[in-house]
Amino acid sequence: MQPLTNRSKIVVKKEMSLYERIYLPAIFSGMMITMSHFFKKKPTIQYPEQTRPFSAVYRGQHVLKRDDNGAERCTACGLCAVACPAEAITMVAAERKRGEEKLYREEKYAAVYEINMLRCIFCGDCEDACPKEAIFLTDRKVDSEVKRNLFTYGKDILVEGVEKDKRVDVSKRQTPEVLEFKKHKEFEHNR
Amino acid sequence: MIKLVGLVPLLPLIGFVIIGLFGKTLSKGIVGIIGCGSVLASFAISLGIFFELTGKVEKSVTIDLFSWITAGKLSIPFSFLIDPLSSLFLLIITGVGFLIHVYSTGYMSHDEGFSRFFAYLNLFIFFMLLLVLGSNYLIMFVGWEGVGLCSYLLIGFWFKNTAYNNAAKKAFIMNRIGDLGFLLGIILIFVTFGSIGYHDVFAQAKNMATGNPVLTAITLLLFIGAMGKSAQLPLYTWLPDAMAGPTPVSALIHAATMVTAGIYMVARSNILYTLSPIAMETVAIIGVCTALFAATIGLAQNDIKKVLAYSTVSQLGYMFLALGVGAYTGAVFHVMTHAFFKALLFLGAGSVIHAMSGEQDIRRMGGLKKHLPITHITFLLGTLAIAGCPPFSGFFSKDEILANAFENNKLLWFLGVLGAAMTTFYMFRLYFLTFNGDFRGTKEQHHHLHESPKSMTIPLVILAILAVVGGFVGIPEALGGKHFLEEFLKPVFEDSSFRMVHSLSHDTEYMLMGIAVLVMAGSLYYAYTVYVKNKTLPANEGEELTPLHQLVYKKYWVDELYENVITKPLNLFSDVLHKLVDNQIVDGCVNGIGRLVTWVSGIIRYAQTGNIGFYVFVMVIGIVLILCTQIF
Amino acid sequence: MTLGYVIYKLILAVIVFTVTLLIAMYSTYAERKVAGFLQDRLGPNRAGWFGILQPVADAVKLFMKEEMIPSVSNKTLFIIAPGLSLLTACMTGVVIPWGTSLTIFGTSYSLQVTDLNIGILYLFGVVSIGVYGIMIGGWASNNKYSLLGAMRASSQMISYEVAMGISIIALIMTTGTLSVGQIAAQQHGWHWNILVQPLGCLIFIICAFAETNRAPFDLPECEQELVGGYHTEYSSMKMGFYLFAEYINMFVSSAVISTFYFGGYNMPFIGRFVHDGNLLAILGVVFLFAKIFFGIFFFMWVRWTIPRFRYDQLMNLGWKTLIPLSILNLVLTGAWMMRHEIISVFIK
Amino acid sequence: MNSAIQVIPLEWYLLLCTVLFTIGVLGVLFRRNAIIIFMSIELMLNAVNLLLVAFSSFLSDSKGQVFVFFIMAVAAAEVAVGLAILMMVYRNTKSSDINVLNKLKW
Amino acid sequence: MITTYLFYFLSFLAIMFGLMVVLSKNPIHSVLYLVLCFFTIAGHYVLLNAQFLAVVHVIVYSGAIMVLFLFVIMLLNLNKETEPHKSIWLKASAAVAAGSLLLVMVASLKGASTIQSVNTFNPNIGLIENLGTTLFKDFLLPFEVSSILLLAAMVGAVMLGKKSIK
Repeated sequence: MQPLTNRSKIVVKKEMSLYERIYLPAIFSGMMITMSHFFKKKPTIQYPEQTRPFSAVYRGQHVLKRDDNGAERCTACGLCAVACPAEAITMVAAERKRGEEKLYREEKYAAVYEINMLRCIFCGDCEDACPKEAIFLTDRKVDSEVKRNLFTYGKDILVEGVEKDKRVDVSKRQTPEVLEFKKHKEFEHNR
Repeated sequence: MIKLVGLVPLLPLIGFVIIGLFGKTLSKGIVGIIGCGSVLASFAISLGIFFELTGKVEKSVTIDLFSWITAGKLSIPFSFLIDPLSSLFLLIITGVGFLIHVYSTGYMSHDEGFSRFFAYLNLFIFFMLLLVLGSNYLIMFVGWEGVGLCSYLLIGFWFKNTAYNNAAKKAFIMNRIGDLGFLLGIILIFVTFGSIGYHDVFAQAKNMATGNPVLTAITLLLFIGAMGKSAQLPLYTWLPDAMAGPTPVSALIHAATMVTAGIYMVARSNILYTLSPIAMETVAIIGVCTALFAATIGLAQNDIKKVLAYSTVSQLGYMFLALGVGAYTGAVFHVMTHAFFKALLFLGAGSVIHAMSGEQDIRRMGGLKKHLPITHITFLLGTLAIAGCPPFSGFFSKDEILANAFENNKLLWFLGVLGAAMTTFYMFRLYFLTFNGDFRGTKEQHHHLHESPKSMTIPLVILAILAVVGGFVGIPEALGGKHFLEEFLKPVFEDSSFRMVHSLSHDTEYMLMGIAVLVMAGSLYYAYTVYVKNKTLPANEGEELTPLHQLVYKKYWVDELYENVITKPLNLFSDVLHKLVDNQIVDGCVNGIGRLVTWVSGIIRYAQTGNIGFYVFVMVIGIVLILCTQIF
Repeated sequence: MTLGYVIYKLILAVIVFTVTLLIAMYSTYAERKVAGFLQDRLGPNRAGWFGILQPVADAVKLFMKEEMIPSVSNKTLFIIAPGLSLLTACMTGVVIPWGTSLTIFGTSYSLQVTDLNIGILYLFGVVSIGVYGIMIGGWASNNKYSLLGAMRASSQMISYEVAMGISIIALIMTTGTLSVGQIAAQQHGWHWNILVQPLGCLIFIICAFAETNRAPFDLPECEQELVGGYHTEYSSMKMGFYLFAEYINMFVSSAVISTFYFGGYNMPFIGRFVHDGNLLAILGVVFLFAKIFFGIFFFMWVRWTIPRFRYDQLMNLGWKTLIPLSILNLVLTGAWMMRHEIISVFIK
Repeated sequence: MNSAIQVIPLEWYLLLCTVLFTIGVLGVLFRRNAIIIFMSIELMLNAVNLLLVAFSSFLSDSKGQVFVFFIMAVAAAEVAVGLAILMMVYRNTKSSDINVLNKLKW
Repeated sequence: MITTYLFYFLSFLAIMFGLMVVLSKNPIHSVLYLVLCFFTIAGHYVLLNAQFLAVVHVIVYSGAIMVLFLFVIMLLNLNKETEPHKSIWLKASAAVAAGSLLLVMVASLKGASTIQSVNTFNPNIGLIENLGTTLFKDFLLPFEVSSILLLAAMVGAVMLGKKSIK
């Protein structure tokens, strides 16, 4: 087999020389190695006080976006549920009643939209699949809970607030390039 | 420096211990350095001792190391005696020993038993130094046995070969016969003198009458030991077989040092010998016989090392001749020069064998002059030296021996000259067949021919220089020289000096030298005619030989004689003892007692139940009863 | 034996005991801190300033935990064992000289609870019976893991005691005394025993690791194979006792090593600057504790660096390496002490 | 604190050691478990040790204590070999009962 | 006074623990009682001014020998259930034999002459210097011989303890 890197060393079982059999030099060099680590700068991050900056493409808890008027973008088409490899997403669709135009952007909307956070693998396929730019993964973390059923997030948690300050910023994930790419319907991906 | 004499044998011993214990884990380089270095250090100390001794007035120093054996009347200290004789031998042993160590690093470099070889060599040096340094016969005996052991180990160094093992065993057993005589001699010395320290023994012996039968017995017994170790007739057959060992071993042990132990011993006990003329005559006769006998065998041998081996036996015979006629200095002188040129010849032979990939038969050699220039030159120098060509070292020492022999007995002198002529002949035969003419070996051998590495040639060169100039320490007065060696050794042989009267006129000496040189030259010329001009080659195996040639070639059938006269009857006798006495009578008694016990115990055993609790119970009851009897 | 003497000894003993427990307590904190630092972490830092109250929190936790005694266990022995462990661990402190002596109102008070003339043997004896706590605890739990841990502990301790003893004998040969106080006093200035006995010191330190069952010799309690070894079945404060005993052993071992080999309360050159006896004594205590703290740190440092031995490796190290080495050390020490006699045999 | 030999007569030590020794003998006779028997023998040895030390102290002669030293060495050797033998016995018979070891007859 | 009480106390404990060794059903308990018994004997040594011997006793017996016993018993997993029992008759006869032994020995003590040499009391004989001098001067040969004994025992134990002897 071809070695992947040239750092690999082939193990040879040969008779040890006297110098090697004394072991003490080897032990001493080992001790020196650990000692050098003793004085190294520790990479530990004191978590609650300090946090690590997330990468731009960090995929955390989902959000269901509203449009600029405050109407939910999701039309309950089910593409995200189909795309989900962990089968974490379920939804029940409903027809928009009259007078609810303010609430839902299209005629159809998701009456129930649930993501099981224990199943979700945060792959981001759902946001790729979404034709309505409704679901996004954000840099928020999923909080820990003590009961399993509390991990099934419903719309109450997923949908962002109507108010300006409760909106979740997804501009990092909705870059112009992505939007441009999504316009091209000839791609298999975007159909 | 004399204070450090303890280190001289200790360093090789340390070398032996280190190499022997850790030899397998050490690299060859380190083994070589330790092996050579320890001997070199000993040599340096020996040199220091030598020079300190020359500057000293008191020529005999005894160094007590520790009390060794103390039992009843017997008290033997472990002490070393430093005098001119032992210091000279120290130099020879450590000096030649060091050179041969260096040579061995090259010669044995491809052998798997490299470290073992060096361990043995160092051990040998240790024992040899013990032999010459000891201040009493027991330490000498320890060294004597030790070198015998090392000789055995080194002859059988390639122990996978049965023939070599047999050669080793032969050497060992033959030596034991001699050692028995030696041991009896020591015991007799102790019984006679009540001590075995040289100092006490010689001081007491000095006052004894010449021809004292006890002294004769002692000296003859000691000489049996010397015969075994120094390969004299009739115990010489082991030495040619000892050539089975690696060549450096042959050079060191079986030419330069160990075999001269007998000479050392006789020279050391010179007073005893001087006082027993019968023993002196025996020594002289056996010496000259050995010299002639071995020389005749040497004429017809085809193995390069065998020729040198018989030459060694022959030269040892010369030394004994010298001892026998009272020329102790001459003997020691010849020991020294012989150590140089014979070591040189052996090492040269080793170099040749090395080049010939193990071939030892001179019929397969020839024309090596071109391929091995250094070996060739040094070998030639060694040959000239042993032949007694002036002014090489052999000339002086041999001349001194012959002159002394002439003085003592004309017949001995004549036989000696005859031996010298034969020496010249067979040595040049060896030289011509090896280095002159055309190459007679196989093609692969021819292709493989090369000069040996530096580590082998440098010792050769040094030894060659010594073989050339070594004789100058003993230039006789007749040639206007001052016999340094004699001056130096005088204190040792002082008490025997009444036997060594130099009555020879200078003219006689000139005549003797002239005869020796003439004989040498004639012999050389004859060898030249036969082997260079006529290009005669020794007969191959299976070819018809003249009866005389056959006799000599087969070494007079001495080995076969020993086999038939001694070994076979002995085996028969042991067989009879085993079958009759041991099996029937001794075993019968022993087995009878056993049967009786079996029968009786068969009855008694029913008292045994096997229940440990019961035994303990009975034991406690027994204790109670015993205590009761104590109280009441 | 006056009453004042008794009170002074009592106070000293109590102080030693308290300090021992305090240090053992904070050793747990230090262990976690050191482990954290060696692994590029920070260690506990929430309870109090820099997590300084963490041991207290741990103690409270251990006390509040539910106490469990297995129904198949041997209850008496099960309860006695951890106490025995703690007891033997605490007993060693009495012979260690914590400093020279303080002179208060003209009376000299030694800072050593008792200077036995056979102090080293006392130490050794206490260490050798320390194994009972573990063995009894492991056996009484009636659990195969516990039993295995106990067996491992006992054979390990017996094995390493031999090498330890022989290395100490070499030390005794050079110092010529069995009193710990005298050994400490002999090492004034630069005469530290490690300079005389480097190999012996190394062997002693290795054996000390084995005797305290610390990594890399923590086979009796290795979590992976034996789920805690001899204290598998223990919970609550009995478990705490075992842990405490281990840390006390570590502290005492460091103290012994410092006293035997690293000069004890001595510090070179300090005599030049300070001449007041009492100040010197107090400084001595400070130095000794500095050495001890370094020792404890060293224990932790090793623990978080070197992986655990396999059991056969442990036995091989003990029997085939350390014991021959310690005998070699002994012989060399003897040869060095007799060097003049030996040399004079060969060189006159 | 006085030394014991200043206040306790030697007879008490003799008696104590006799009793301890007898307890050891009793153990050997009483039990069938080889290891317990072995331990009883150790107890007897220690009774003798104690007596030797008592004599040594009472006679002010350190030879007695040196003897105890030797007894300890012998006991250590004995335990090493003895326990090894017991292990072998157990391995072969699966029992530490001495009554199983009755092969040594006839 | 305190010494006398200590003597009585230690003697009582020694005899009690000794009896417990013999009488307790569980081998592990026997071992532990024997350890305690040895501690009381060490206490006696201290009372007799033989501190060095006391410590050595603790090291050798409690620290090494009894640990070995404990080790072996744990290794063989001996406990109350596997303990072999003797019949009541054998026990009775054993008790009688041991009792008679005690009786005879005490009787023999009665006849022995008493030693009166308290005035030569020397508190230093138990010190290590003193013992060492005696050991290495008067008993050097036995000391060396005992080292051979220990070596032989070691070799023997290793040979016996091997898994299989071929």
